[in-house]
Amino acid sequence: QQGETVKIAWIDPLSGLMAPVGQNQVNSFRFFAEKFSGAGNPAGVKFEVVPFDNKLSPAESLTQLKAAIDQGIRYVTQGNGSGAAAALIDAINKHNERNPGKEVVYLNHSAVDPDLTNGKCSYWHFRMDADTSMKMEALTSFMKDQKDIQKVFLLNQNYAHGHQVAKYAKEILGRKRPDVQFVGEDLHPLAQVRDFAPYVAKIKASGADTVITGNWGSDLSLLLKAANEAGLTAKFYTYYTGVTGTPTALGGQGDGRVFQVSYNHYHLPGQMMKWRDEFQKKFNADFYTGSVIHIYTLLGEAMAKAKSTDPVKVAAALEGLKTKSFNGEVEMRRTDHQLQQTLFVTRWQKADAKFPYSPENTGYTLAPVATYEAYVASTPTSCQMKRPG
Amino acid sequence: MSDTSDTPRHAPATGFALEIEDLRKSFGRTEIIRGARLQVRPGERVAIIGPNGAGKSTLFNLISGRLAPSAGQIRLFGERIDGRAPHEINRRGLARSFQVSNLFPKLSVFENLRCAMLWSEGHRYAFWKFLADLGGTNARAEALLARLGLERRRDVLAMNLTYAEQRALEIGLTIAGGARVILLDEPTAGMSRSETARFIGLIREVTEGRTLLTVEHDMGVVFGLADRIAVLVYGEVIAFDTPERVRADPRVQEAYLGSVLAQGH
Amino acid sequence: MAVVSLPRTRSSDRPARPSASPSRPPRSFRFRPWNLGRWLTWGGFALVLLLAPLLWRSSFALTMLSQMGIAIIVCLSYNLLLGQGGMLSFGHAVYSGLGAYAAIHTLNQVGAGTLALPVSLVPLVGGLGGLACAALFGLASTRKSGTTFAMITLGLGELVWSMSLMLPEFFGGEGGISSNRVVGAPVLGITFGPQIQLYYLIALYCFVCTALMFAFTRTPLGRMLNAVRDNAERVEFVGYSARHIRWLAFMVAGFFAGVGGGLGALNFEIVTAEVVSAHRSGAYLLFVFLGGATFFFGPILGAVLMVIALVLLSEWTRAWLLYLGLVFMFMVTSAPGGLASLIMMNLRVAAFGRLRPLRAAWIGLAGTALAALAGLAGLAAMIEMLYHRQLDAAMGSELRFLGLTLDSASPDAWTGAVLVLLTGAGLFELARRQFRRQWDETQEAIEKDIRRRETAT
Amino acid sequence: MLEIDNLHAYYGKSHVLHGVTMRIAPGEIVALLGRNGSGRSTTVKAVMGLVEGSGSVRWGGRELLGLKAHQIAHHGLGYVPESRDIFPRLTVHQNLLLGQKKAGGTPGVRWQLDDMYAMFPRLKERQHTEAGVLSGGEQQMLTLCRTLMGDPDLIMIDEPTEGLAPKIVELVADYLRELQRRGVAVLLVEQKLTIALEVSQRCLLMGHGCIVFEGTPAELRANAGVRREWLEV
Amino acid sequence: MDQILINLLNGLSSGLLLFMLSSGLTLIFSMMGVLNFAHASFYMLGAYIAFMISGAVGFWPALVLAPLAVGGLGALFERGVLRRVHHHGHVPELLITFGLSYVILELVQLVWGRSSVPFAPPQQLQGPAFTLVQSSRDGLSLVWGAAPEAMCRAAEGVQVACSRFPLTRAFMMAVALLMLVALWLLLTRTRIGLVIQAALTHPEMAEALGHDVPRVFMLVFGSGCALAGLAGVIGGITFVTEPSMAAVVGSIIFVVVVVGGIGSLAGAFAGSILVGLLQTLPLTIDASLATLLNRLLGAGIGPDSPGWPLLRITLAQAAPILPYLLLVLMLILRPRGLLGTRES
Ligand SMILES: Nc1ncnc2c1ncn2[C@@H]1O[C@H](COP(=O)(O)OP(=O)(O)OP(=O)(O)O)[C@@H](O)[C@H]1O
Ligand SMILES: Nc1ncnc2c1ncn2[C@@H]1O[C@H](COP(=O)(O)OP(=O)(O)OP(=O)(O)O)[C@@H](O)[C@H]1O
Ligand SMILES: CC(C)C[C@H](N)C(=O)O
Ligand SMILES: [Mg+2]
Ligand SMILES: [Mg+2]
Repeated sequence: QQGETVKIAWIDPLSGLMAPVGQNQVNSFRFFAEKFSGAGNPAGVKFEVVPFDNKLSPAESLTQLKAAIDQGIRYVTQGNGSGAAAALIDAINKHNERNPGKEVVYLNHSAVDPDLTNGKCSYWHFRMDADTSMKMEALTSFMKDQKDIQKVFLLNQNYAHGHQVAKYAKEILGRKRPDVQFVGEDLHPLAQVRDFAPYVAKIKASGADTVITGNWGSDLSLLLKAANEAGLTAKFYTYYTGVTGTPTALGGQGDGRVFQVSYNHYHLPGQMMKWRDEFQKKFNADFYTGSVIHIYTLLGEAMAKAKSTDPVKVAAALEGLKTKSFNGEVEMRRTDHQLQQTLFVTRWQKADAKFPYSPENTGYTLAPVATYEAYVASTPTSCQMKRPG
Repeated sequence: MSDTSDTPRHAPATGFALEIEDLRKSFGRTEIIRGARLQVRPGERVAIIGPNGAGKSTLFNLISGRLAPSAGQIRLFGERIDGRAPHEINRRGLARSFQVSNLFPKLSVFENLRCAMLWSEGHRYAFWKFLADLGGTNARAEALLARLGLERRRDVLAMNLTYAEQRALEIGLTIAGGARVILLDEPTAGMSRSETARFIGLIREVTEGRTLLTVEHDMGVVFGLADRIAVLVYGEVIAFDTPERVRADPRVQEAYLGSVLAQGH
Repeated sequence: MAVVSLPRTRSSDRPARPSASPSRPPRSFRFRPWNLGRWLTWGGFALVLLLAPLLWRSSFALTMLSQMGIAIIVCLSYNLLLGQGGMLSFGHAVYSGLGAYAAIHTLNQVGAGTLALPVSLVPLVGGLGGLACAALFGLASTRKSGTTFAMITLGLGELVWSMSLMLPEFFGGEGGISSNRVVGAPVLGITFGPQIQLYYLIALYCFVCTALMFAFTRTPLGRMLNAVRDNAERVEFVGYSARHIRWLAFMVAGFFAGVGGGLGALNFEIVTAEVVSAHRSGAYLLFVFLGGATFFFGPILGAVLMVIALVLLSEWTRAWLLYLGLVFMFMVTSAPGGLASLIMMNLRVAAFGRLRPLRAAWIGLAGTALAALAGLAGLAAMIEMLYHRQLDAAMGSELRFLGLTLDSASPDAWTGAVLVLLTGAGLFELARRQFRRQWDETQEAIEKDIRRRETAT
Repeated sequence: MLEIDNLHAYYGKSHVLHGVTMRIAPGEIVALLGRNGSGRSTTVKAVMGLVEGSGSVRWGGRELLGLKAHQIAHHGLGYVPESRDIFPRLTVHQNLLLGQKKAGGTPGVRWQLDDMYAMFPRLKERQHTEAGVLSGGEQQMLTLCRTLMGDPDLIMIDEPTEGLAPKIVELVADYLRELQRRGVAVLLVEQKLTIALEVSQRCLLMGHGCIVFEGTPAELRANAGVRREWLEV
Repeated sequence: MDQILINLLNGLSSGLLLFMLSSGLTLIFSMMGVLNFAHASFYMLGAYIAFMISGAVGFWPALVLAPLAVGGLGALFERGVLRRVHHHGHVPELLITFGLSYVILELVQLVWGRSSVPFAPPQQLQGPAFTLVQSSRDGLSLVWGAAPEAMCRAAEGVQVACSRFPLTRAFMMAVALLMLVALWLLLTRTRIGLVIQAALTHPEMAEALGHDVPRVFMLVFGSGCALAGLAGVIGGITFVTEPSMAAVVGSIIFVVVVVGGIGSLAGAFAGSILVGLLQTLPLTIDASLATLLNRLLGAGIGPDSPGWPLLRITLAQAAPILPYLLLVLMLILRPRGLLGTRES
């Protein structure tokens, strides 16, 4: 398979609400396609990324999937929106079953709904991100040692991801810190709220000292903005502080009070630093979708192992694949195809000599405050994997 | 369809075609119709005259259901119709024309007339039969077209007709449904003398055997058309009698006619 | 005057004459296909539906065609309101969308075996769903007309849309409800698994629904609907209840929209809340108008365009929304009657056998139309380069456009584009002037003809 | 002094006026007669710049053709349309205010609000009702007054007596004379021969978009032939 | 107590922002009858242009210049494009503005990028306008500006809550009120309002009476856009300046205008406040039908009782739909809106 070209269909939003994020990620994929092609991977294949705009819509994703398949593309990646992800899994299952010999593999880079590797788990789907429950495990492992956490408020977007965050927060944090009380829980419409002041007032009224939120994009930045304006001094435990737009909106405010859980951060040693800066220079944007690197690493290894680029063989090879990636030892768990990996908790604070990198040139950074090995963050799965044949 | 209330085609032979009793209508504080009463026999032609703003059009609006009276009764062949919706009243056999031509501007002349017939022909809200197959209706529409002298303009859109033609079509729409009581509001307004002459003829002809109420300021038309004349002043009928007597009535002269100057052409 | 225009409140004075709008489109002409013609038209339509998938074979093309077939039904149903009834609805997606949900839930029932229904009839369930909702919401909205009606539909649309996020039980949250259309025993080998089989199901529905809706415009109710559009008040005085008519029409439209939605559910095997979104409703309105609400077949063109624009265009270019916006502004200003009206105008010229004098002009125009295309290409090239610089500059300054490689960094590319644009535009403008003159003359002559025919005999 | 020479007018493509020529001296009342569709309203509209016309229309030596209606109005021409065109959503009072060229009106104009209300008391009674609901006749009065509020030097009135009660018709006749007394020239388009002949100094007869007869009322009365051909059936 | 106050203030301020938006729309939509779907886009444009200008010459000049620029663009658009289709009726106008909204959005993204831009309020507008100090000992007190740390620190036995009200919002409210006055003067002291209404039904007659109708329309449309632009500047610094800021306010402003009453400025004001409160206050109430029923008549409604999905929804979650519910009910029960003079 040396020198073969492996096309990967990137099906994610390039227009609409999530366009900025999509744009950043498509850049990441292209950037690392160069890095990992040829000598960059053990199989020596050439990676090529073909973007398709799904406008954040599940149905549209399926149409684009068809387009991709028509172009003979056998590898699909997607990540923004667990809804679209579920739709893709469903469609790919059907496709692979109805068109033997034309199988397609789905590499999920950011869709974190645990369902995708539990109830909805599929043999053709591989998740490189850490799902909501794993991140919550890590986050709460950190929180349980924060003695100043007494009253927690859950504010989330009113859709699957938000619901999941709230659910696991109550479940896991409740388990680890029976003493904390959940003084309030709220769900707000996705990306429609312009004015978070009322919610902030509510949080204040509840007397919460901590807020856990899975919000992203303007839903997070506006929330933090409103919180600061109203003089809310609670701490924020988030999933997506680093994502395009939020650092800018956050700016100087919230220094030391905003935390993020993720499987990567800006100050990973070695190669990553160079790539980070190169990416920054090239696109004048921050690289935060680390799972891209996972994808290329694992694909390369698997193809080498399978001595082929045929999705069926590669899928088989991917199962249970162990390798080393930027955040240490990772394993594609055989039972549910959820990548097991190290997670980090970072804090929003002034960039300094130790942690110089500052996203969107805000002068602030996300500094790592805790690291959790894969086994800590790992969560059980209910997946009954149906394997072909 | 929820329209069991169809026109009772034959009415009690005796009694009046249209009865108005102590009818009142006020807009805000101003009372426009102040206890008007009127009794029209089947088949007679009545002209209603009166100063501007006396309430003639309002009276028509009340009768035809465009407005609901504040008080009083209106009976059509003995059946109370006051306060009913226009379409219900129309189904009971009363049709009106408008002082302002009120057509279906983007439909052809023929379609205008046919639309005015569909209900009375019993087709109602049917969407299971083709218009093209409604032989009888189409024939009758064509006939009316000819009667109005519009056959040449059959497929012209109503909005492209000349004023005179629009007035003619306006009357066509009014009589198409075969109503037994017909109200015409200034049918010849804005017509040149020649046109007017033609029109009086037309109206006479098409309203043959029906009950006709018409509002007019053109004395030529009034005296040419009416069996009896009702004079409406400030919302009251101050006189209701034969043309000669009405013309002679000093009150009428004082309130309305003035000298003979403006009467003829 | 566009056939559809909300009634600016009718003034009480007498409309003495057609409002003297200097450029009145030829209203006095109506397209009456003589019967052979009608056979040809419908036969042709059926043939196109039959052969399309043989011309475009890829499965992507097939999904596009399927979506077109569906869009045609929905757009036509929308035009029953807009074009036929003058009812400007901002919430048509509600009916197609809820139809889709009705269908997908039914399909799941069938899949679960709790309900025995051939898959091919599921769209009808969607239709009934749409009908039911239309009947319900119509009670509220059709009491009014004009802008009030429009605003009510807007409100109802937003209501349903926000509800969809609140009731994941029914709407399936942002993940939607997915299903599998391959259920039950295959009827004579048809499982509807392969897209092609589904396409022909859609094509069949598309043809039948189109025929039915066309028939509708020829019935008493259909005609009275036009009357209501033109003058709701007078309708009341010829025995009809305008409101009742609007309501019935609304239900009919709702039904067909629902059928479309149901087919959509079968096609995607997933229904997400977006099917009831204001975006959808907006798209229907925009493209129906673009296709031409004045004529029955206008929405068909609109529907095809819609699928191309929303699915294909975004494939071709990142600037698709910009193009879309520009096209709308251009089309509406230059051809308020939509594509259909342009076509009909030429047909009419043909009908009056006046194409010959125009032919020269046409050729001239065609010649420079190429130039114009070049001009547009120039413009597009610049837009593309702009977007490239803005989005993918980091991937190198080169981009492929119409098979040639442009360097968005080099001034030559830009100057080149500008030159092409200018020359193209210039040439086109010249030709357009020339053509316009001849065109006007012809139209005038035709008006004369018509007037002669009217006054003759 | 209004001088119309060889005026042609079109509605879109249809050619309606075929070379109309006429003169109106200051303070003169000229009646423009003819059958329906003969082109009288069009003539007036063309002068007012409301339909495209070619030829020449001079007012006080200044060419009006090609000017916008509002410019023409500011040159001192007034127009009372046959389709009354009152502003239905505004009150009677507001309608009259819009007649004024400048907000608040200018001193020294011939007409003030009170003159109007004095002229038609009926309007005063209804001054605060929406004009849209006025009776036909009331609208007719309003539209006349509204134009007078602009204090024109030449007023073109299209069928002012239509829909008016006979008594009011006489009133209007008197006021036309009053206009003349105040030095306003009048172009009167009228159906009712009687009053046209009564008040005017000169009569113009139109047919098929051309002037077919010009003369004094007396001459027209005398000339039965012309009347029969161009007015009667 | 303090929370109630804060909530009311929040409701009012967001209502007033809505008014800034809808006042422009009232001019354009309800007086000119143009369903201007690009209105929110002009709002966004205002924010971005102000962001650009303030980068060069500072915020305060931008506050004036940006609206003027937007107004100019609006007028240009009316003159160049909208006017050509006006006589074709509402729908073509609507479609054109629809197209325009796409174009504006794309252009904005071309020029300023697809993610938010850092458009911060000027020094003078940063920080709180005042602080509400709620102390269990000495009750509620109001401190201008930020309250000193000492005050907000809870002493033993007493707990203290400090809620700040940001200056930007106070400023927003002030500007909105100014706007109201200015518009009111414009419409009552001049005949413009009359001329527009007249020209809507009889443009030709209005012209024949000596009014330059096209010019008036251009002016009105322009000022409408300028108002949107001004709202944009304020909205931009109060919230975030990003491409999606138009879509968020998109249809709600139509609700405001229609609920308030077509063609009525006062109506638009009342409507804005009403909708503003309706959008914010319910958010603070977590009661659902279920809880209500259970409270009142002890109906043991739980997850498995019929209609639970509906009954479960809390008022807070239902808040987004309330304005539209209001719209529909209003149009059915009282089509001319709160203070409207006529049905549209
Ligand atoms: N909806 C309304 N609101 C207020 N006043 C009204 C309304 N409708 C009519 N009027 C008033 O009622 C009076 C009578 O109007 P109507 O049209 O009946 O008069 P008319 O007899 O027809 O006069 P004309 O002969 O001039 O047509 C007028 O003064 C008019 O202003
Ligand atoms: N808006 C229009 N579009 C096309 N043709 C028109 C229009 N208005 C009038 N016409 C035609 O122009 C000719 C002259 O019309 P005009 O109104 O000037 O006649 P008129 O003498 O005023 O008759 P009337 O007594 O009906 O007012 C008529 O044949 C009429 O059909
Ligand atoms: C678009 C709407 C404001 C139109 C309004 N209903 C009117 O009739 O003028
Ligand atoms: Mg009347
Ligand atoms: Mg005339």
